[in-house]
Amino acid sequence: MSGLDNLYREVIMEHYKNPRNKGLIEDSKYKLFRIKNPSCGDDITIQTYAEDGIIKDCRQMGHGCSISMASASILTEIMVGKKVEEAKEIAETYLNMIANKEFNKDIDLEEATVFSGVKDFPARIKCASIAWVAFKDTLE
Amino acid sequence: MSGLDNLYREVIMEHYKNPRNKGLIEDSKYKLFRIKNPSCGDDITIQTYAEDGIIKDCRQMGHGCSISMASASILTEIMVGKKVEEAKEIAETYLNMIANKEFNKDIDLEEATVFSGVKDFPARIKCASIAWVAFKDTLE
Amino acid sequence: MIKNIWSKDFPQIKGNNIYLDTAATSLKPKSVIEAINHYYGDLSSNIHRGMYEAAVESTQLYEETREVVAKFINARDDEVIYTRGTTSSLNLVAFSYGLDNLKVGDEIIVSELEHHSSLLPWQKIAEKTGAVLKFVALDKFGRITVDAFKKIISKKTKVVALTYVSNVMGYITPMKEIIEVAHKYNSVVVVDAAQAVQHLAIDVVDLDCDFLAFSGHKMLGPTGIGILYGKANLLNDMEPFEYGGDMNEDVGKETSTWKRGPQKFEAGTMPIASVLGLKESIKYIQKIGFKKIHDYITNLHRYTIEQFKIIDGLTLYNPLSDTGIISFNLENVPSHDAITYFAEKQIAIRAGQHCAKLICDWLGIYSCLRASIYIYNTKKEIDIFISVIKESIEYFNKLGF
Amino acid sequence: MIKNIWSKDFPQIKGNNIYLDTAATSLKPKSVIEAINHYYGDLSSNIHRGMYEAAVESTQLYEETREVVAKFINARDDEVIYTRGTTSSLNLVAFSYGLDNLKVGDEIIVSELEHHSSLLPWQKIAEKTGAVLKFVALDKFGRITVDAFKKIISKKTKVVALTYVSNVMGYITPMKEIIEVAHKYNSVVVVDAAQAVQHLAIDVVDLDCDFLAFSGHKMLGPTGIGILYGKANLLNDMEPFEYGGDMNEDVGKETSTWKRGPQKFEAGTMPIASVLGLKESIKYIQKIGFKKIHDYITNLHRYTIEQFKIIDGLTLYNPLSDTGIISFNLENVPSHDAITYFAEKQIAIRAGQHCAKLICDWLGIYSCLRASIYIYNTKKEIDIFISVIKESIEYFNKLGF
Ligand SMILES: Cc1ncc(COP(=O)(O)O)c(C=O)c1O
Ligand SMILES: Cc1ncc(COP(=O)(O)O)c(C=O)c1O
Repeated sequence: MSGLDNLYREVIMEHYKNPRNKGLIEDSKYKLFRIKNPSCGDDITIQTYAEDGIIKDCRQMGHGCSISMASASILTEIMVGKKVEEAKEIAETYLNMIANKEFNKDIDLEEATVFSGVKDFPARIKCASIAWVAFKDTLE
Repeated sequence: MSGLDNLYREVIMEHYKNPRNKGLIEDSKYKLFRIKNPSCGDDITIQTYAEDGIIKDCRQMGHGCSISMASASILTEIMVGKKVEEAKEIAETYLNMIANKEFNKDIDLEEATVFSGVKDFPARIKCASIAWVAFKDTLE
Repeated sequence: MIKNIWSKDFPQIKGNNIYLDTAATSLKPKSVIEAINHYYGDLSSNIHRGMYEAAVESTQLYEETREVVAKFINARDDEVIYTRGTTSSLNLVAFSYGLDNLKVGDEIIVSELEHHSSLLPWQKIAEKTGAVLKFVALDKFGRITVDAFKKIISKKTKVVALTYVSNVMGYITPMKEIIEVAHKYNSVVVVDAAQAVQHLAIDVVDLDCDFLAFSGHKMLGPTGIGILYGKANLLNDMEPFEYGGDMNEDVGKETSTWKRGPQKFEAGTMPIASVLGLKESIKYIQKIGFKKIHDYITNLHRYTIEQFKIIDGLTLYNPLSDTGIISFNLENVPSHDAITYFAEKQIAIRAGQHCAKLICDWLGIYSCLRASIYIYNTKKEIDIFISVIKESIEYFNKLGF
Repeated sequence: MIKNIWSKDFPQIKGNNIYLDTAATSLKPKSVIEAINHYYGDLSSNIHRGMYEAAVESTQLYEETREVVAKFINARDDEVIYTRGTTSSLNLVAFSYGLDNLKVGDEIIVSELEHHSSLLPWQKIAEKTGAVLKFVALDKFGRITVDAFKKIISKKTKVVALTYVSNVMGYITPMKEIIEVAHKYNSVVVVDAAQAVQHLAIDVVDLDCDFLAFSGHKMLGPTGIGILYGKANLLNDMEPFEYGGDMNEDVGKETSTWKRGPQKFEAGTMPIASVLGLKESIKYIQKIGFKKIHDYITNLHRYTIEQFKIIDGLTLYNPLSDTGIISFNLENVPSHDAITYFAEKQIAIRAGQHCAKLICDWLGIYSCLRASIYIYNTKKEIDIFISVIKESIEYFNKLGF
């Protein structure tokens, strides 16, 4: 069952159990986007505060499976301090990687590379993408 | 092609070309029932005037294929003078015969027996029954 | 895998796969697949309007199926409507009967056990008409009871829409008694039988329901075909739900008239191949008989539950399930994490809200795992299932869940 | 029977049967039947919510089909909705878009060429909203022309619902030009492509239509599946047509929210097997290519018509047909008498009003015979067909018709 072990990496479990940047902030300078996946019950909200083209803060809130929760947590850590354009590119690359599509290997996904195992579990791609799709929407 | 010849008996063609009792009568003692078969364009109206349990007159009107027209014409000839109960029984028997169901062989269908060939053409059963079904409805 | 006398008829069962997802869709016996192949491979003809041999045979099989369905539920032929599935059947009732017969202040009784397909059409009709949705209170096990039903019904109740068997809890609703009460209040009762029709003999005359809906694909039949039963007098007064070819009697530029009976509701080309397949699925079920089906599933279900009860780290939500439906969670493991383990072990069960969010809310959970047992499952399969559950608990424990 | 390079792929063609009824429903190539068999025999699993292998494969094939359909008509994936068939697609547009966007005095343009499925939904919507149906005048051959269309369109026109190819006359409507005009008046255009999609390449971007509907079963695909294309911005603003499982985003006791895109309109279990079959039918058509299809049918059609013209005792209604559709009558022989002769000779053609009564009224006939040619028909078959027509005329003459 090496596939499963490859999915449930230690880093993922660590973020699942100790989620970063959890909890929303009531402040209109934050842009918020919420996505629900009614078939599995996942429900994730991402909040982003960007200024002068730089992401100053990123928050997350919700519930769901370990993959969706950990991917939200890791997302928020990676994105803070990035340029908006750079952040979009990273998100795009990440989403391609987990969907087993072609992706730009020159983009550094940092800790999010731990989700590379998702591509072998087509039914879990949605779990790993939901936070990142919501994040992209906060930048629109 | 003996089946076809058995369907298109001379008597049927004779009635098709010289329909009996054709044309409706404006008189409230006549009961009227109209049936349309939208898929083939058949449209038949039957009018019956019964008194004291006896059918005094029976009229028909409409357009359609030779089988439906002839069966309407023959119907009107047979039914005049019959007791209502008897007429119902004849109609029932006729409808069973053409539909290839069991039917009471003791009932005299008179000239309507020429439609016995219809049972070999399932798609034409409707053509041969439409006038007779309308007739039954005029007796309700 | 050791097969039972039925599973050999199901070509989908092969290798080490264990199928415990019948509540989502059932497997199909060979006879159903052959009927579909006969239509596509030999006939492939439209119905009702052709006179050549293939058209005549297709039409005959199509209408014979209606008789078979009618006998199956003890209805009349002219009370059986073909639809796309349970969901379409229930929408037809809501948007034809419901929209025209409900008004501000009327009440519609539903329950938190409803599948979304039995809830949402009525939620919309309530919004459109000003009628009010009322939820019958569930007992502590999550069941609909006659007592609770008597408490909620009132003179304002015009429609009762309830599930006969819950697709999450597996309970059989005491439908006959509920219908008796509902009729005293002149309310019309719509039965969602999607999970009932494969488990228990349904007699619509005895039950006296006004409408009843089910799907072919959950009862060993094809996808894309469902049934709506409706009492003839109700159907006669109802407006069509869809308009088009074959359902009309006369068409004019400004106005048109409709056929009577089920044909009024069957607009355009119907799913002919699926209709023909449905006939065989019903015949297959009838050949076995509901007593055998019920006994077999009850035994296997009891056997499974006994073992569930002694597994540590597992929450079972419906120990009293009346059918083969078992809902549970591994403790502290989100169902979508758990399900991946079972999938890797080639065990087909399902995770999520099962299109029944309100019962998840009622249970206080976001989602759960569901296994569902049918006649082609075996004791051996259950043994493997149980041991995989145990393994999985250990696996996720070790990961730190 | 001598086959052509395509007919060998169609197992329904055997013995002396001649199939000239494609306009009612087409035959199916082996690859379509195999795809359906693969689903029923190997997968038999519900989609979207399963994680085991068969469920994952079913879901993938289901969504791949959407991409294939989208490419086929040059649409985006999120503009392709699965339905039960053309009839359902057109009802969806009428009862979702039409009902919410039309009001008293608005105008809906249709034609007497419409199939009942493209006419009756709008007739009902007119009745419900107080909008008015307007009929574009047909030219002397029974065709819709841009000129006539320009005469009838007005600022009141809100919806134009027209057939792309008439199922009785076989004419191709100049749809692109009509849509251009309609858009100048801010009218939405709904195209009934049920008889077009198997005959000509459709590019919804180039055409710029707002909605477009077709059925699988008339384009070498399965029964029970149809497509509705709709522009994304229109679909986004529309209410669902049916409510139930899988089309909702969040469900509460009182209110719920819907998914975006095509999923909003796909309630409950869809006709999965038929969806999977549809993919293969499109691939089959694409492999041949529309140029070849068009040339082959045009040749065979011309060949047929040349002979029709020199037969005494036959009335041809559409010598200018743009497709393989030929409508005619034997003089003085009601079509239902004539058809029986052809059926006896194993020739599959159709008699009746073809769900298009208004064009029969326009032609001044109660009904007619229709033969329709497709790629699997051959010159040899046409020769037999022609000689049977001649025989039949003699036969009915002798009977005294
Ligand atoms: C032009 C046209 N429109 C609509 C339809 C309806 O299609 P379906 O019966 O597949 O819903 C048909 C076929 O009967 C047709 O020929
Ligand atoms: C209880 C119940 N009702 C309704 C449905 C809807 O059936 P379908 O998806 O076949 O329309 C289902 C199945 O999903 C069900 O389990």
